[in-house]
Amino acid sequence: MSDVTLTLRNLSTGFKMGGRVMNVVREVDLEVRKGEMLGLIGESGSGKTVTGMSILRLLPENAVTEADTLDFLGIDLLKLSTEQFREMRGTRLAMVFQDPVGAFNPAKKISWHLKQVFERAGTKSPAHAERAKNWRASAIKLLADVGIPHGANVMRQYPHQLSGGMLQRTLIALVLVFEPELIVADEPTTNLDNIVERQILRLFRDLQKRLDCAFLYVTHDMTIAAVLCDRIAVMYAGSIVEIGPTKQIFADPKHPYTQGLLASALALDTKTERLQEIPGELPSPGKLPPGCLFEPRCKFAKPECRAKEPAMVDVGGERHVRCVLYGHG
Amino acid sequence: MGFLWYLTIRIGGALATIAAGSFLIFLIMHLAPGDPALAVLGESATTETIAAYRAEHGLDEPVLVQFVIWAKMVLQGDLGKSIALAGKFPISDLLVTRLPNTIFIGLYGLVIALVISLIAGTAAALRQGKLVDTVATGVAVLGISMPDFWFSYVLILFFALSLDWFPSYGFTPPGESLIGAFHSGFLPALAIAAPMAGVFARILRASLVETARREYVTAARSYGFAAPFVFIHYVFRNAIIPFVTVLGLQVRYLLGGVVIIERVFGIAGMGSLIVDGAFARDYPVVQACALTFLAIVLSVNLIVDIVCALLDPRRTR
Amino acid sequence: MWEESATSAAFCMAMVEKAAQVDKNTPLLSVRELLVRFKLGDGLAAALSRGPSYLKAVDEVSFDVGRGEVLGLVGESGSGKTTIGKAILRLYEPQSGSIVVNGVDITRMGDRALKHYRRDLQMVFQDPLSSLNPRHTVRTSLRTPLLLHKICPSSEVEQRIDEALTRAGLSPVFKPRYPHELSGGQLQRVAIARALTMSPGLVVADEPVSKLDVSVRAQILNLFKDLQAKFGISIIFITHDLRVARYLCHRIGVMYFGKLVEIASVEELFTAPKHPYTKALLGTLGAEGENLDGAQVAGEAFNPAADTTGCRYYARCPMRVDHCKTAHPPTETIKPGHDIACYEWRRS
Amino acid sequence: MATLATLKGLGRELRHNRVALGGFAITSFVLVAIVIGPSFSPYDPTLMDFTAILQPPSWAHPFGTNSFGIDVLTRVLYGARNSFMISFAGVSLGAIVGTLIGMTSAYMGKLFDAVAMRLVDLLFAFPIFVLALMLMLILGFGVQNVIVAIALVYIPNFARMARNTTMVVKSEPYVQAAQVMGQPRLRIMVREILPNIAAPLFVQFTVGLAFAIIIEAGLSFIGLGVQPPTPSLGVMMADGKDYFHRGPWVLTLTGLALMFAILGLNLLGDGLRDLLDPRLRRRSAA
Repeated sequence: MSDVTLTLRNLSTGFKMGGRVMNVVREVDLEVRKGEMLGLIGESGSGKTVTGMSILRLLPENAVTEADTLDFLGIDLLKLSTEQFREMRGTRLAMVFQDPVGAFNPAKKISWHLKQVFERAGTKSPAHAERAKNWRASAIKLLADVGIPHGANVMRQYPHQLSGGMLQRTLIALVLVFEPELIVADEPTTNLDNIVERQILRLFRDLQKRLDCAFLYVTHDMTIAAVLCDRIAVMYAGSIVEIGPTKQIFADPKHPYTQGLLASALALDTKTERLQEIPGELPSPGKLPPGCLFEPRCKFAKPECRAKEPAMVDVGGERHVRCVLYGHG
Repeated sequence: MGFLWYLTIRIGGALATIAAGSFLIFLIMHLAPGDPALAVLGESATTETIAAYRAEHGLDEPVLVQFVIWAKMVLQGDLGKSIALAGKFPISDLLVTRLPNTIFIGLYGLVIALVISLIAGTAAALRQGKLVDTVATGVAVLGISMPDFWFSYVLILFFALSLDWFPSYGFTPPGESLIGAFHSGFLPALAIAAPMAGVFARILRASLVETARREYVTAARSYGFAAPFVFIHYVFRNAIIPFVTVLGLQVRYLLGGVVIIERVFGIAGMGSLIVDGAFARDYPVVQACALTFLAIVLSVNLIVDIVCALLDPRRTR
Repeated sequence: MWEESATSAAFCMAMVEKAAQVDKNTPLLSVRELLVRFKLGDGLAAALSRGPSYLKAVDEVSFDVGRGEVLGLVGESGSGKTTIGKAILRLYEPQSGSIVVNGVDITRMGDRALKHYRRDLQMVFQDPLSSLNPRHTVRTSLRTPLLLHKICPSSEVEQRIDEALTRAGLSPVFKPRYPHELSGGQLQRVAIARALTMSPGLVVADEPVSKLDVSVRAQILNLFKDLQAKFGISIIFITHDLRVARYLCHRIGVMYFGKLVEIASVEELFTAPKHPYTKALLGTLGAEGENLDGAQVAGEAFNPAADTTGCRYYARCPMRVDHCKTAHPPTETIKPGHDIACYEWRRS
Repeated sequence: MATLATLKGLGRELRHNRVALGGFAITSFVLVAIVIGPSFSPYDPTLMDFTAILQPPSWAHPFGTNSFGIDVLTRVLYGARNSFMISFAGVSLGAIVGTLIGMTSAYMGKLFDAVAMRLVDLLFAFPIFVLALMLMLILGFGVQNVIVAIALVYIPNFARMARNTTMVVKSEPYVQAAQVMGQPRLRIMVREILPNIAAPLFVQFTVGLAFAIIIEAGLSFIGLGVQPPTPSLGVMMADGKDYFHRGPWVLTLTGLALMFAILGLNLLGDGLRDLLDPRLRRRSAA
């Protein structure tokens, strides 16, 4: 498995609230491989964003992240000092944010943002230094690469003068200055309109192919995962409940939650008479049910589901499910 | 282009406000009890002389006409003559000697408050929840809880009466000796600065903490920029915009403090002039001083607006 | 005596018949050339700046909603779909045009007269948490309309509240709760229950599921479908998601920057769309990979603050010709029930 | 009922917020002291005792005596009561008038809004003591006029805050829902909007009260406010400054007591601001 870029084992993240830690991500195991797009699917509050931010150590100070393994291309990320980790950020690990408008310094022009990143790059290698010297030309070329033909004009603008789609392209350009080996994208198209969303999705796919990097794509939208991702991991209330290749999961979802999500998402793609519902509501992180977290909403629930949270079961074909219907691991 | 528009509009707005404000001042003074003619001519005036004076100064005209007459005079630099306080001395001459002292003390206090608040506010925000934060915010609350005139006496008690480092009374105008002005003005400036520094530091801290939570700060960290770079160019750069805005709103409190402090330390400034004028019922003096104070507040607000516009491209572009 | 009452009875009969006639022939809601505009910026700055000082959020839009019909309004954010919905409920004052409900023009009606028609027009909002007063319990929120419109004697109020909640799929145990104690799905059910207590003829639903968790959306969509079938209410369903519109609606209107560019029955719109924008939107549907490579819509969107003439879709349109730059195309009926605003639709 | 539940919730959260708790404790202590304190004092606040002139603080006279031999602490308690009542009346008047103007302005919009807000801007452009001073010239010096002056200082504050919050709340869906329901305007203002803008106004009231006490003291200190022999903290400090060199405790200790009361109100205001801030609330609830 030498092509694995990032390995997470038993990652838990919580927030300190008045003396105690409230976990929002629990026992997450993940691998993101070189050249693949892994979709991390979940609803709001499922812990998908926190998982992504934990990997890059971008959470606020009251966050507590613990893991058995956090390995990035043989580097133990847990052992790195704050300063060593900062050196990795941007250069080898990068992030694309949900709200492109909010991700830019509102007081500075686009050119300033690009210049800063190029200047930081300039200190890394002679090739980068060369680019940093001609940063303006390099920036225009980079902007053209992400689908902004008139880069020189865009660079003269302030962030609030550009559209969301344009800003998201620019944000991607900033990430590309270093050609990172792992990119985490957190719902990067949620704030965009349908048509622009498609353009940006296509841009992501083309980029990922060109860079041949590992890509973790966080989203709540099953249909986006379907068009974009090679594999998907489904999160529910802080845990991963199912993981496997996209095509197989869409053809044959195993976990009752995945089944429900897919049923309502895919049913809308054709004219249907009635949508299949998942009854009930998401549990709040303060009051998690005992045993399997999905049990209160599950139509296959059995008494044993309440006893303890089921372990991940290997069901073959690179697929894993956290459900007693498929054995006990 | 956008910026010039912004500037034109703001200056126009300030001029409109000062016009409306001067009318308000004029109206208030008009409503005040007592006959200005009687006040000028004294108790011995005859009915004829009073009538002649009223006719000459248009006092029998409607308020609006009187206001226009006064406004025309003010625009020509003639603020009228003092009636009780300084004989029939022109008020504009009084202002020329008084205004620099007030501006000096006000700016002196402002600079002290800014220095203290920038250091304390930044330190508190950077060490949020730590000891530095607790101490800084605690002292800041104490600062805003004390009357500045009382604090002046505490300062006098320690630094003038006990230690004898600074004079307890009197002020050397900056025109006479700049060093003397800085020395004799230190205690009054510090007294004005203390509550202001408290207010400023709290605002700066809140603004920094709020800005640090923004997504662009997280984004900046994700590019791997060093922490000091992120703090200066992302957090501080954006946090000072609301800070400066609120700073502008504080001028009216700051000048209120100056009025009393000037009396405590016996500084011949605008504050003591307006208070003395009020006691002497010297309406033209009070009127002129109020107008000057209004002009000062509006100019400061204008400067603050311009600074904000320069700091925040979203306002003008 | 009995003669008199007989005549009045006959009169009443006539009135009822007449009313019934009105019912059959006129649509429940008829919107004509509705124009809603907002000031850009405020005060002096806006007055002095160049460019238009108003934003036409809804620009001369006309459509009807029949009895028991569900009309979907689909468009991107900023297309004016929510503004239309709120203007129909008189939450925004229209600049011109008319809104006719049951044959009565309510466009300029005063508050007092309007109160009678309010019952008939209700709304379900996008954000369920802020659509309920945070200081009121569920009971208070539901009791207010019952008492305000004297819908039932005060002795029956509690029973009516229970019924309303049950109808919306919620247990009456929620009555003493405050909004922040409920989940998004539960809150949206309370909001629906509140709208239904007034037995409205028309409900405007403004993106009622977009703020809900994905796994809860299906519940609320089904609730709308069931209630509509049961009570025969007309609904204007505002959404950015064409698939959701297809699930619930009979007809769909597509909006682009304040203009209604195409309106047709669901089947017609999905099988034979004519407007290039509708086609582009439909092109974004589907879960299969190939459509990412499909037709890409080039160009930046219409800029309402700068562009004032020409077709709103000009900048992005693959079929544009010079003629399109002159003025936004007028609406023409290309088939009964299928209207479109495009000069070049025949080419598609 | 709603308010009762809110108050209960507030009481619960008060216990977790040390700042608010401290402010609450100090303010309660001050209130109790000025209400029942004077009746426990063995001294008379006006009776002069020329055998005990300008005595420094001692067990018999914790704050010393003034130039007439009157116990300073007793006078502080009486004076603080006056100062507090004057400030309370002034801020209340300012809050009521300001809130009315602000809410009406936000709800009516158009011309009323434009005119009212320009007037508010104008009032905002005057340094507060200049405003108060000009007012004193028309109305004359005295207690009522200090109240009016304080109210005039606070009307623009409350008007602006009430207008801004009403503007925000007015476009909230729940207010639109009330409109769609057909609730009359006045009822919407009172039932739907007012309860939701009350919290920030209340915080402003608490902090405003603190600063109003300073305004009262300042005006009385320079002789424009409460006139002696009526005791008020400002009057006492003005008195104390005349023989500051001989008996500095009169002015300093009176001011210290004043500062203590203001500190309590400021802390209470800060704490309440945190408690009532919906953003902070939600975070602590999640």
